[in-house]
Amino acid sequence: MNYIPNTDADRAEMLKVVGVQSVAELFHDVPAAYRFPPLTLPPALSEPEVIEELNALANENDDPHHLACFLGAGAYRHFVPSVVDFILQRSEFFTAYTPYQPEISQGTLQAHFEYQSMICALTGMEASNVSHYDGATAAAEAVIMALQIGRGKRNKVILSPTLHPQYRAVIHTYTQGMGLEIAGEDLIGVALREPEGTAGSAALLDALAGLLDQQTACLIVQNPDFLGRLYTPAEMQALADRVHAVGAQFVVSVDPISLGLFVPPGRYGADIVTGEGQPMGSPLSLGGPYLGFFAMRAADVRRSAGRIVGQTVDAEGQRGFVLTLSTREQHIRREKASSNICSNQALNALAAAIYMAAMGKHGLRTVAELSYHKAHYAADLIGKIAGYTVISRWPFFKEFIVRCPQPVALINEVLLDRYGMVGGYDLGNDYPDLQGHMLLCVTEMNSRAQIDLLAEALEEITTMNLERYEGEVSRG
Amino acid sequence: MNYIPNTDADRAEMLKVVGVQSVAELFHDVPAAYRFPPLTLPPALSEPEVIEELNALANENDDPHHLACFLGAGAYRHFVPSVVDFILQRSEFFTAYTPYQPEISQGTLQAHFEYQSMICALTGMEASNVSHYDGATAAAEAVIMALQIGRGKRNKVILSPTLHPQYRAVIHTYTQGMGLEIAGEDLIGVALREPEGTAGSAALLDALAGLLDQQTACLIVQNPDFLGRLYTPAEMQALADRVHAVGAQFVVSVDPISLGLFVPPGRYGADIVTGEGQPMGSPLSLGGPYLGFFAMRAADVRRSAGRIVGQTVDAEGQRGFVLTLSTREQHIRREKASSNICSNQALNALAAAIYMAAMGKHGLRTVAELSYHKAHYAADLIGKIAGYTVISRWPFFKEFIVRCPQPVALINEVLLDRYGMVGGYDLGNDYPDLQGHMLLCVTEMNSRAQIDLLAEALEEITTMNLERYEGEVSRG
Amino acid sequence: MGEPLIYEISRPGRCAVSLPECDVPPTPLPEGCVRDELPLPEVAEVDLVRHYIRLSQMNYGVDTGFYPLGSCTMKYNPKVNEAAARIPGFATLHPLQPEASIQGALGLMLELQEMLAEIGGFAAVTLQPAAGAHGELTGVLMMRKYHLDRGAHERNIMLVPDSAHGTNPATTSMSGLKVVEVPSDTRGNVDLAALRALIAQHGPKLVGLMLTNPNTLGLFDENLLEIINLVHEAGGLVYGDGANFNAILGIVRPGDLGFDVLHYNLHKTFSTPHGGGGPGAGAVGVSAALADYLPGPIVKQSEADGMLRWYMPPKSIGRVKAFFGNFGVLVRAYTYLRMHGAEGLRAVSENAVLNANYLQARLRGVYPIPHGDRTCMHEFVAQGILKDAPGIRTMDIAKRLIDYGFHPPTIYFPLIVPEALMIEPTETESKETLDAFADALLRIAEEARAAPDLLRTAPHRAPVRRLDEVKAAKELVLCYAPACGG
Amino acid sequence: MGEPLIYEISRPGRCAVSLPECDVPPTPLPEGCVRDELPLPEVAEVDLVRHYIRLSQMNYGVDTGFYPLGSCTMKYNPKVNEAAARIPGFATLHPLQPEASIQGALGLMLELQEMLAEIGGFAAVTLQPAAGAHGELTGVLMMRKYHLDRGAHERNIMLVPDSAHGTNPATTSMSGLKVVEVPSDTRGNVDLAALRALIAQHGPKLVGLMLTNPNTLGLFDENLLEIINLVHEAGGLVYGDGANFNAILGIVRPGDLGFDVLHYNLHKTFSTPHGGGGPGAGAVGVSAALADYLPGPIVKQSEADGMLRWYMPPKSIGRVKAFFGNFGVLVRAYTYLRMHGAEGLRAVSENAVLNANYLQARLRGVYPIPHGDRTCMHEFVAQGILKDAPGIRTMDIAKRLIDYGFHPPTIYFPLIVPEALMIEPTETESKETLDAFADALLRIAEEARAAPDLLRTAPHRAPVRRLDEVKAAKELVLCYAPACGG
Ligand SMILES: Cc1ncc(COP(=O)(O)O)c(C=O)c1O
Ligand SMILES: Cc1ncc(COP(=O)(O)O)c(C=O)c1O
Repeated sequence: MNYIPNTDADRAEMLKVVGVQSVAELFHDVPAAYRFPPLTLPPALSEPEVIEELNALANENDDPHHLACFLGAGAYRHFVPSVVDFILQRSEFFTAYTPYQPEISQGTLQAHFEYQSMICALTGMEASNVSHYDGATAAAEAVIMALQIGRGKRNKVILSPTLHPQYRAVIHTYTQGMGLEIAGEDLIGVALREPEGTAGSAALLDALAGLLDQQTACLIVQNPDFLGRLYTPAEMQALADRVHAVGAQFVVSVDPISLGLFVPPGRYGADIVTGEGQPMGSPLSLGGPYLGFFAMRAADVRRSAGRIVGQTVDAEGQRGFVLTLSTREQHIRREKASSNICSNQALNALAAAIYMAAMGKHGLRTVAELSYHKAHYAADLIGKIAGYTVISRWPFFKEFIVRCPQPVALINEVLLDRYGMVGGYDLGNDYPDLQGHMLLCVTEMNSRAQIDLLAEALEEITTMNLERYEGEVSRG
Repeated sequence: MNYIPNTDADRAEMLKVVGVQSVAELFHDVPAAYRFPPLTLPPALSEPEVIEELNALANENDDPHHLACFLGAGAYRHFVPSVVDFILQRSEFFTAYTPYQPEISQGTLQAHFEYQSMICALTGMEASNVSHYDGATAAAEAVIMALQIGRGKRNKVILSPTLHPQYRAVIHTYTQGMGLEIAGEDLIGVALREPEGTAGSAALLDALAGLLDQQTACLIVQNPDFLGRLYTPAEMQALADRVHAVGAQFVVSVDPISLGLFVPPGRYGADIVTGEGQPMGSPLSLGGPYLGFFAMRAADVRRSAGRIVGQTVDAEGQRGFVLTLSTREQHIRREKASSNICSNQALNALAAAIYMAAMGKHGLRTVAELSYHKAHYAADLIGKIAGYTVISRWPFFKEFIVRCPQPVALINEVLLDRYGMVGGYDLGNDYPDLQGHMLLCVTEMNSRAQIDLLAEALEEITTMNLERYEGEVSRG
Repeated sequence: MGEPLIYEISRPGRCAVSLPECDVPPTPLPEGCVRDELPLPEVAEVDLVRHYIRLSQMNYGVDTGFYPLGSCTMKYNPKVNEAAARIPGFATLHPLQPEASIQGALGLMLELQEMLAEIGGFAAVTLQPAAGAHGELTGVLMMRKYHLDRGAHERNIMLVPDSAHGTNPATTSMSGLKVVEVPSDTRGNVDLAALRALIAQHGPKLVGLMLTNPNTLGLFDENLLEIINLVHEAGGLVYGDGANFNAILGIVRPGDLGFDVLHYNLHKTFSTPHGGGGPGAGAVGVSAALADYLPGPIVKQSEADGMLRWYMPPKSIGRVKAFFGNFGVLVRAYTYLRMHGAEGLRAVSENAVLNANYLQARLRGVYPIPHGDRTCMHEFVAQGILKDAPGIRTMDIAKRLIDYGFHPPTIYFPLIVPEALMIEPTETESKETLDAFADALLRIAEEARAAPDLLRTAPHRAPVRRLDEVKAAKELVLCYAPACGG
Repeated sequence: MGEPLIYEISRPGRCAVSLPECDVPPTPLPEGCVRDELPLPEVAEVDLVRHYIRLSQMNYGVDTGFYPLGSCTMKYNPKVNEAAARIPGFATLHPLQPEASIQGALGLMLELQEMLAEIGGFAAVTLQPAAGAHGELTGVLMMRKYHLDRGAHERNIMLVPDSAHGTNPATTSMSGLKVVEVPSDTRGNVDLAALRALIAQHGPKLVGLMLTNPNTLGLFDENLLEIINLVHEAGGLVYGDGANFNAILGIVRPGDLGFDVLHYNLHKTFSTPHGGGGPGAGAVGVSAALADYLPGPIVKQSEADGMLRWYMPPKSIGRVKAFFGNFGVLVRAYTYLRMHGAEGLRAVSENAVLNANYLQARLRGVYPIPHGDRTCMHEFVAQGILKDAPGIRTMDIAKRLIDYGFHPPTIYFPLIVPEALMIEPTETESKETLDAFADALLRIAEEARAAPDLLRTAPHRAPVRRLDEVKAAKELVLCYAPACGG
């Protein structure tokens, strides 16, 4: 199959107009020695065949659509109302590109203006761009913006060790040519040494603040953090004040669903708020396409990256929307641009807009509350099982840590194989001190029955003979 | 969940304007003794819960999406290009109703005009309506139209015994109040007594013609018939001539996919051509919604039932389309209408239009040829297995009959359970003489590998101990 | 501006699909059977898609805006229902698969049968009919057979009020029965005196009465119990046209009132989309006395082994359709019902009725409303007859509404109201939408006086201008000529 | 006419979704943490859907019509790709699931990596970058690290032709390197003499050259092998911007020509939809020398047990993104590639190039085409400079094209061509469409002389009139005020 309408007859007529004998002639500029290489590709399939092949591949996966899922760690299974994908499938939206021609792109533009507005509402900030590639690159772009706000004179960046490990990795990648000092990540021990987080003392935040100095461009924390801990607005405001005292930017990476319930970073001193917008209407889809959202102070907009939609009027004075402040961007400013970003995650931003509008203030609060209550119910239940300890004795939203009596990978293998469940995240992957610790995530998509079954399963596993699985896991 | 936007505050304002105190007051005309009955219904579910419940129900089914399927008998698994459902999901199409207001319904109207045109092209007829409920009711409406063409003076209807048994049943149901004589169905013996159909002699058609008389309003045959037999244009024309000789209508019910390859009824004397349009773009969906298509001579249009779209111009002389000849219909003519049909299968007609346009002349021919070759390959292969006899020694399209060494239901049970296959149709359900005969259907959706596996399975079954299954089948 | 016909963009050799190569040895094609022409269009996928996208843009649906088409219950169609019907475990089932392999689908149908029976107050339900009119045919044939089985061969008359939908008399004729029309009274009810007289005249020949309630004037008959009683006393049965069920969900159960048989329009009341004219589904509920006459198969649970099975009622009128009903539509209706529950359904009708009364109140005084003094149910019938605008007709008002971005109401029906504008807002419309619509109608009434030509030449903001329906019927063009041998 | 903002149709208490009741005992909420305001809109599902349907109707996509946006390869997006990405077995996979539970998805990624490597002539491919610019960053960081690993700490200069897309210089800066611009010659090639001089000047400090080929003028550089050779001889690496790969599928493999690293824009060449600005996918291919520097994880098959596993290359520059790439986009690209095969891909480029040359031929003589004497590749750059129409600019011509039902080309890029109109028809457009577009442009050229105001005030047939971009940038309104505390 190909999607070329023209027939041999059409091509013959066209060649005549072009004034050449054959299509091959059009490629005379291509070095002859390399022209028309044979490609070794699998033979072309027809549509029914490709669908069959794809279904066969899909069937080789165990998908959370059919399984209970307690895995989060930066990608979340929240409910996506049917309207979201229904609207995304409108050709006029998904087959358009960047709205360079605003007169025939008001659909995209207005939807994105509304997206910006709702992101502001959610984060408590004054401005938002349309998107970054994901939560990780949004965090990296926040660092770069902070460096620019610091006019290149500040070259120290403080990262909380409980910022998502992959986000930290991406920040390192992005900034490797910039000659920065990146501090803070070794403070993980402090984070883990505070068993009494409930008391409201956050030793980690204190320790991070201790790293601040006049060289510091920014400090990034995640709230709730990667370990699930929720810092109170008071704790965060205290940190913000210390960040601002040295003239640095306070960047907060946040789970947008948590903002249905909790005080947003805009209310506790954040200068930049970023995060992963996937839970708002994008499918899990093995990690992408996701949505990096990015909110900021109005004063900083001209130093930011990415597309921004602004309101204006047309020649008849009617309200309309356009891309604005393009002079920040690569196509105008080239090597002086605030970023190289061009294509972004516009359709995921549309999904998030539809999601936020569909949920509205009450729906999003309900989603957040359901997640909160169910996660706490699960933590209670699992905490009572002999052999398991819930070490999250701090306020948390929907994720908590369980110390397990067996390797996490092994438990997950059994959960999948015998109970049809996707277990939690193995924190030992990122934090050597947390070997044997599982980060469990519970959302409104987990019924009480599922949670009860998880608890039962975890209990049964302690008495099982797991030899059969051990081999597989060590090979894995 | 409900889909009511108004809030209590809205309702309060509205009640004031209406001039009543409460919504309950609006129902004072309802007899008080019966007003507001408690309904015992399952509790309301939210959207995520209902999706979970539906998935659970769907998972209790064994669907041909995941299985090889050799079942046809009036509902066919042909390929549906992705574009079909993509277009059907356009809100403007599927949330509209009958295009009573043509100025804002040109989409539906033009698409249906094109549908009519393509149905004419396919069947070789001059006119088409927009749809009937399905192939069975279209056949019944053909009988009623024939009666009307006969001005109520002809009251005999001849049905081929190899017209789909359910179509014959529906004709009986529809006409039970009309005092008709329905003849022909007992001729099944003749159909089965002709082993050498390849010679081109069709004793059944002869026998049916023998029933014709001046009382006959119409004669209906199916081609290819329910047993899969394909009658040649010459045979059919001969029959048509004899039907016309007594002034009756010749009605042909036809598989539209077969018309990608074979001479259409319009070329061999049919007066009315009907059939089941499901294979053209509608999913199997357990039997509905399907599409009764209905084509006829231009001269008979005013006696036909159902919606018809006609071309016209607007006030500026531009081409446009409207529903026309409504004076035949129930909303104008009431008890004198040609039928009571109102809502029909308009969206399925749209699906068929998209399907026909997507396939085009070459695509439809390819689908038909693939089905033909694969079915014949399968018949060859199965005919060679000891214990099985292919009794279709006549020309056939995609369905053929196999005499089996075991009860068909038993074989099907084993095919499903051990081989993950949906077997053929048990002709013993409808024709006592055909106990132990299976009608197998092969289309372009069956790969050679599937066919080979079917043949292997059938062979293995002859040597299997089937006791375990016998119990289940007899209970079934 | 106009979109060309698909044939007009056809070019030889193009095709929008790809198909597998033949992987089996070919068999010679039967001689004399193969066609040598097939005048279908030839287009590439991109042109196909653009063609239909553009056509769709020339259409107005419920998702476009307010669609107060009276009697059609154009409520919002929830999108989860669309997702539901497309679950492969439903959408790809073959109707003739063994029962054991479709227990989930049968379970859904059984529960839908039971929910509908409960909502209507009936003993049994069939899901087979494909639309309301198809349900009517089913019901009337059952009534006929019921009498025949009791030896009452003389019963061949059906009483049908003059306000009835056209399908009622048409169904009656199609069933081989005779229609006798019953007039309406000044309050929009069935004229009781006339009914008594007709029953006195036709009593022993009566099959029964076909009654729409609320009726097509949007009114709940004030003498309903008496009417039903009169028919029953004469040995007749009462058929309920349930097209207007959206007014009475959880408000009253027709079975409780004495209706013997009733069809539900699932595509109206239970919000399965109208599809540009269909498909719908016209389930039929019946009292215990008629249950054995239902067309089949319907779903029953086996008492022996708990399996769900197809079941043919013993005195069935037969099948009315191949297979079992418009299953894809049933999945949507099931989804809708499961999301509502008893309270949700009552809220639907309460709000549908409140919305209609609110609109009626807002238009009263400007547009004549023959029974505007009464509380209406889910809809009401106004008239396009305006003071000081003698040349203006309902048609003009309807077309002008298009310019304001609304779909016009049903017009010129019911036939008993001259210049009828039959307005059904449904419960899924907000007060703001109703207000905007009322404001438009009031403004149009002013325009009718001040600038009548604006109405007469409307619509001005539609993809085409007013279309010539007379020409269409006179100079029949039903097919692109080259496609039908022209 | 205009659609209100979603906030403007909000009413307190409405909601478009339903959620389950809480089925567990509640836990007290943490003190001092709960927000007391959340200014999100409140709308019902019907109003939500209508809002977005109406917004969509104000948009123009490839499915609406011809979209010759140069450099963006707006080809038709096959609908099967959309179905593919939505298969639950792909769409619902969690990225952190155990590898054993996602073997099908890993298999798809592995095969896509291999197909892309084959098409580009590279040793290895990463699928992680989310877009073309992201792929550039990936590639340039790899080039940088490659030199560093060899101890060449002084290498910090990247040569970038003046015709390059803005992302190339922007990426270079972002990577901590310095841009040195290379001019183009009169035939639209890289100016060889200038290149030689720059290399002579910066040789030891050279990281390499970023080259788009075919370049943004739509031309295949006539000295390509020599250019690559010059850079290599100076110890530099050559980066290929593969955004224009649609011209060379099966025509030539950049890896064969000596490119060391190249990004593919899957959303252009392999037809994943552009989504109103994204998501895309910017896979990167590299020669064997750079393979160990790829960002990871990428997919590898374990030699031990045949299992597919995530693999981090030993000298990796690190992750460029969380997880593994825009998987949903990769599924679409995979589907597209599997349906084409080698022959199909070559046909894509042949037709893309033929279509561009045909359009160029049709416009030649009326619109100046700076390199119109050359054979172009998949696109060409004309100028909106018309004889006898001095007041008319490219902007006016673009806006007037809207009135003819077309999406305008890319305008004012590349920067080296004044009043540029960069036209890329792609292979999925028919001759008729190209003719209609050429006819429109020719007619507009006449209008420019005869009725210039028609152009200057265009568009006339769009949902809005020409928009004031200056006002937007001056009086910044980026948010509905009440939503951001205003
Ligand atoms: C009152 C009434 N009865 C019957 C019908 C017929 O229903 P259907 O169109 O589903 O056949 C309608 C449909 O408009 C109706 O409004
Ligand atoms: C030549 C060229 N290079 C790079 C890019 C950047 O690609 P993306 O938008 O995917 O980041 C583009 C996109 O328009 C382009 O045309």
